[in-house]
Amino acid sequence: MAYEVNGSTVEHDEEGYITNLADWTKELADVIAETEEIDMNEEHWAVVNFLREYYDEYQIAPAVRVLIKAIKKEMGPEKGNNKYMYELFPYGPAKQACKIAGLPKPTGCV
Amino acid sequence: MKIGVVVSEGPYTHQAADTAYHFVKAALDGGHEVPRVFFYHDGVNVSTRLSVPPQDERHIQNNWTNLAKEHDIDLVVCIAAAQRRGLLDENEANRQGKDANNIADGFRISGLGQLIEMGIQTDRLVTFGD
Amino acid sequence: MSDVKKFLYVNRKAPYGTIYALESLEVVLIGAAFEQDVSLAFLDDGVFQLTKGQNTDGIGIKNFSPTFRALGDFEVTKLYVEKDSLEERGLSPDDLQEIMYEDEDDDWEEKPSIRLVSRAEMADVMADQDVVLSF
Amino acid sequence: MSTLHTVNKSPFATQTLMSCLNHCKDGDAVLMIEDGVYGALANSGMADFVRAKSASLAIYVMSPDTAARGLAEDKLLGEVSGVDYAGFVDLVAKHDRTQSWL
Repeated sequence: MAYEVNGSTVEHDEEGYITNLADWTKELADVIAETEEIDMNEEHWAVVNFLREYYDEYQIAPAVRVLIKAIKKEMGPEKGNNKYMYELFPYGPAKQACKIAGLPKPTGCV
Repeated sequence: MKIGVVVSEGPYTHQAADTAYHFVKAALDGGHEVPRVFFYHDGVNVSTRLSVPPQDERHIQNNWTNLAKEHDIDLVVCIAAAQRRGLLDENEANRQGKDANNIADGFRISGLGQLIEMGIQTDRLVTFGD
Repeated sequence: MSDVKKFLYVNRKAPYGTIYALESLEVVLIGAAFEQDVSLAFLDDGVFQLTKGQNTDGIGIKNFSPTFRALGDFEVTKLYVEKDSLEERGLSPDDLQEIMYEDEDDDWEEKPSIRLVSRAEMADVMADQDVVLSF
Repeated sequence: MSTLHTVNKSPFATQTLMSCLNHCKDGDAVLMIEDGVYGALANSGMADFVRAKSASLAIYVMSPDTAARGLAEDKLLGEVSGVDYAGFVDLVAKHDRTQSWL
């Protein structure tokens, strides 16, 4: 299974998470988002960029409340809440946004 | 008294799974409850139904399966640790696109939250590892 | 709240040679969602988990040391490190990463999460818990 | 309030027993299990240390583990008491928490 980006292919697993995290590009993010039926706008990108920066620094995805706090800081309280996150990523920010951002699949431990 | 148990080493290499088994049996005989045993680190390997020890040795997985059935113990295998080590139930095998599963009867795969929950809900927690 | 228990995660093993340190951290991160009173103890070889400058490129294993700096985001803010264990290994507190958290009760002021304790103080921390998980 | 500590390593292989005993509080109990039972040997280099600690701690050893390893009772410290698995369970119940030194 693979995504096609500009003529080349990027492998992914059953659920659409990319196999090699190093394969991630912005173009790929758009392709993944498309299969998730998400039309990436500036607000989606703010979340995706935050996730990538956070992962880069700490080697884990942030807790959802950390993500929401950061978005609140950046985009104001009307957007820094759970409801808004789910409007952006209807199937949940932890799953969908992480997939688009090219982070590892959450192991679903809780 | 409710006693929770953690097994954090694999079978046969370490004695941990054996000691834990004898401990749990003694606890039940002593009138205590052991609602759950949580398998973590290499302890998840206890749950494979594919092990075939020689006939003159104990069968660690069978022992646990039988004990769990008899006393209604929840044997939980940590999903994160299990995935690393190639232990999958049917559900996970499908989800991960693998062609086989290997979890024995009486064990179930679930999250680390079950360990924390066990710590919250029991009166004592005892870890067997190495 | 009577249903909040004191959880202590005891870390006595060095990173990378075995998986215990990483899988301990995974429990801590998941456990954070349960809103218990969480402390971490680092003693014996466990203090090696917190050293700065870890670079795992050459061994092909994920470097999880940066994740300790994210613990504050998960409201895990008490990392007890045993001074005696550091000294026995020729380390000083300066050899450890700086790990901070924002204190909600003090106008989000940044504070250090690492609390250096003597062996006797570590024994007191251990004796003050409801649940002790060892790694 | 007191703690039951378990140790499952030989003191001649790791410092686990030493570290455990150095972190115990008065009134705690220590149970040597598995390879930890070698810590109960009476004539070893560890014996004086363990004997000294037994003044403020109750020290136990798993009898099934000493028997398995061929450690006769007269080879073990007199300050250390033998228990079986039921005794192990009783110790867990009697103390407020159990800390495993792995």
